[in-house]
Amino acid sequence: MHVQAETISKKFNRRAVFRDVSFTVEPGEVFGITGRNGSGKSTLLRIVGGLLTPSGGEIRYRLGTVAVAPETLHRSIGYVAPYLTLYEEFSAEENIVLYARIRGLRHTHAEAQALLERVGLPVDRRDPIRAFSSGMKQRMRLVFAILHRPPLLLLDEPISNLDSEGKRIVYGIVDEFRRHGAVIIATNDAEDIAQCDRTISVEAA
Amino acid sequence: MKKRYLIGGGIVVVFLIIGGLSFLNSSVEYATLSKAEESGKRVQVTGTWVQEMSTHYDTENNRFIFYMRDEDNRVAKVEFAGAKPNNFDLATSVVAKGRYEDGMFKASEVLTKCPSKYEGNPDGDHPDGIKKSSL
Amino acid sequence: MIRQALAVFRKDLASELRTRYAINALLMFVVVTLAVIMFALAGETLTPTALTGMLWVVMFFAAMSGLSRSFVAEEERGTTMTLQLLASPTAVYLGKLLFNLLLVAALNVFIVALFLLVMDQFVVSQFGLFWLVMLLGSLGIASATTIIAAIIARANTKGTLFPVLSFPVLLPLLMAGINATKIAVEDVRWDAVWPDLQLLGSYIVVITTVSFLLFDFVWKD
Amino acid sequence: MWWKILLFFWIAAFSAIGIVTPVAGDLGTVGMYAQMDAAKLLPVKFTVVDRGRAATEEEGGGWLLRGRDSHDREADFRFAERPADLETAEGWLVSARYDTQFHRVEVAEVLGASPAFSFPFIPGLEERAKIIFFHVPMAWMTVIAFLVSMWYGIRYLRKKDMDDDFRSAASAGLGLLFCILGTTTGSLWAKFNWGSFWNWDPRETSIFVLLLVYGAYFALRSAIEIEEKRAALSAVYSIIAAATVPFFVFIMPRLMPGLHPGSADDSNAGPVLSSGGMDTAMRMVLYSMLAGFLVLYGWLMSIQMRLHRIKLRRAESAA
Repeated sequence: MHVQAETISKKFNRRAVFRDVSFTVEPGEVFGITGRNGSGKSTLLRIVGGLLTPSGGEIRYRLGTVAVAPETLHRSIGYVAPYLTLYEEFSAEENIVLYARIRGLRHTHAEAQALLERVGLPVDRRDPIRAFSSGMKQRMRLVFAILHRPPLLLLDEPISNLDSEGKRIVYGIVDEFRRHGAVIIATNDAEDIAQCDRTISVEAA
Repeated sequence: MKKRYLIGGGIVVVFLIIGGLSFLNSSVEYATLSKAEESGKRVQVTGTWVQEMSTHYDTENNRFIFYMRDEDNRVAKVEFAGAKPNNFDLATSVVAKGRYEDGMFKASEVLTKCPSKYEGNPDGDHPDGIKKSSL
Repeated sequence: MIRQALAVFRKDLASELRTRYAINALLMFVVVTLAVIMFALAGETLTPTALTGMLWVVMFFAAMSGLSRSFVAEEERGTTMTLQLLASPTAVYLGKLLFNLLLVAALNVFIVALFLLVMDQFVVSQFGLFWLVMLLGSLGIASATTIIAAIIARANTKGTLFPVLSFPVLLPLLMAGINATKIAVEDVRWDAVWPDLQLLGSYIVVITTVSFLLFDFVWKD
Repeated sequence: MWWKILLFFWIAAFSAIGIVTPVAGDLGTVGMYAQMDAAKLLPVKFTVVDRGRAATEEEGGGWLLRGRDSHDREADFRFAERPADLETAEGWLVSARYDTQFHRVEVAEVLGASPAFSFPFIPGLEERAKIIFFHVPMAWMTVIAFLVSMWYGIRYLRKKDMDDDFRSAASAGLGLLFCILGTTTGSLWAKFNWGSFWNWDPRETSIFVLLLVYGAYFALRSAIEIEEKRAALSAVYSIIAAATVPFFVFIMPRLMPGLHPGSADDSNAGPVLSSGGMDTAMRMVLYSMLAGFLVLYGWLMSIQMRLHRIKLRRAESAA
């Protein structure tokens, strides 16, 4: 996935969060967004993910030579963030079935089990996600993001709440999806930054 | 994207018109005197005042009595709990609200509808003393 | 697209069946409202037409207390973003519309059944027409309230705002629906109901099309 | 600057003309009332045909002269005494009634000599007919402001310019003001002319729905804190409302019987739209008032915009 952001700015209640941010992410790249707390890292990531409309500027997405329309963008994006809440009344496998069905993918029990194993979650847990610990919820968010094998992975502080094993899983996924498409990480963590090929710093305007 | 809004807008306009046309076919139901008598409910009857029959104001009970003709041409005595309404003599039609009881329509409210023509009175019957001038 | 919408619908249905936020409260709401009406009317004989008006009042307020649930629940649980990442706005809108339609239809069937059961004076002369009007009414209520629920889910005072915003938009539907139901109840001429059915039909098409076109602006920040 | 002064004088002058211009009947009205309510005194305007003579004792004394009304009808008028400016006046506006015994018009009071300009006397409406100069423009502005608000809402959704959202809200605010004014004037008038403050006449229903829509619009705006979100959602709501409101505003009041002019049981389409049915002088004043209100609305909108810009600049310099 090729992402080109041109002079992006965002205002809330006429107060600028950031102004004129431009960058390009090439396929095969891990791109880092850094910045102080409140500088608008998450806001920028949401804009890249098509969840927020920028106040100014434009982002273009390209898969190979084909431009991706905003209406179908959600199919090409995997998103992990601490503020992402999953359907907590359902169990882990029910959530997977749900995502696959809404995305129009075929799914099997074995595939779901494999995914859960991959992120290190117990595969036979029947209880709802509500009962999960924060680290387990973070692992479940990884499942949510990689289920449809998106060409663009957006990670907002991906290792928060995770133990060392969890971190290893995250970096494994980053490595895999770099080959598969592109990864953008919004973070201030040194370990995360070490994974990135390039970084950009967002400063409050 | 643009096409989507054009098509949608077109559908909306067409169906707004279809919906609007439905009013043309609707026969809005008035309660008539017969219906009022039959049901005994509080209803709203539209009709005209029968000028040929006497009107009467009962000062003691504060009742105004007149006769009205409804849409089915039925005439009934109307007893209005109040003084003679404003512009009663001039109303093109009257709306009486109340119920049919004891062989008459007992109205708690009488509304008078006035002519909507905002111009003078050019013609009509003139008393003998008024003559068209022979210019 | 349709399959995704159905998946969103199934998700809402499964979620509702599991948590039973709306269903239990709504059933109790209907029972309580009917109890209040019966209590207030104890001994009074009411005509079927007056009861028709009351039936629509119950239907309106039941819809007002339940139909904002589908969107408000996503907002309250914080899953709006999850759903935005999962499905296109069109699929979300259609799925929620379908869910609201099922909810309001089930609710209306329940209300009517209770009404027929406890109100002796409520006698329907033309059941075919009556159910047709109920179906159209449910369709109209569902399509108008779905977009308004999506709007108010983003506001601060969700609960009180819903009926305030819905009432003016629903008024044409209520007027035509009440009128048509009265005709079905009273058994006057069949053809007298045509204008009302025409109005109900065009209302449903207009409001659904407008909602469909505008949902993107409501759903995406 | 000049146009604001002009606007002020325009509205003031036509309000004054609307209020001050006497309502005067003709011989047709006097004759009509003679059969219904013989005691009622009506304003009548006529021109002098014959300056007449002193009436004899049998004729009741006073002065008798012959007058002609605007429809070329003639009758005898009896003044209680010889009118003061008998020699100079070309006609009179008098308060009079028709005497069916002597077949002449009995003048009770002289209201003015040589009257130039008057509105027709409309039986049943009389002086109350003048509400049309104020009430109708207010009702029009209510609808126009709503449509403008929706228009800027659509523009906001297309261009995401916060100024468009402000224009939309400002227009809705003015619309709400005109809506309240129109409803109050109409309701007060209805009490005196129709007999009750509110009767769910189709037109009354339509303005009630508009009032609800405006109320809901502002309730929604006050409940959303993020400006961009507020702009988008209130724009969407005004479009949805606009899709349902035409039933009430444009269609129902014309096709259903009601008390307002232009209803289904009326012979014409109401005073503003139909070509006939309204006196030329009244029509001129009404159209002038409509134009004046329209410009007034535009001016108020531009004041709101300027105020908005000043507030923005102050907020910026404070930050």
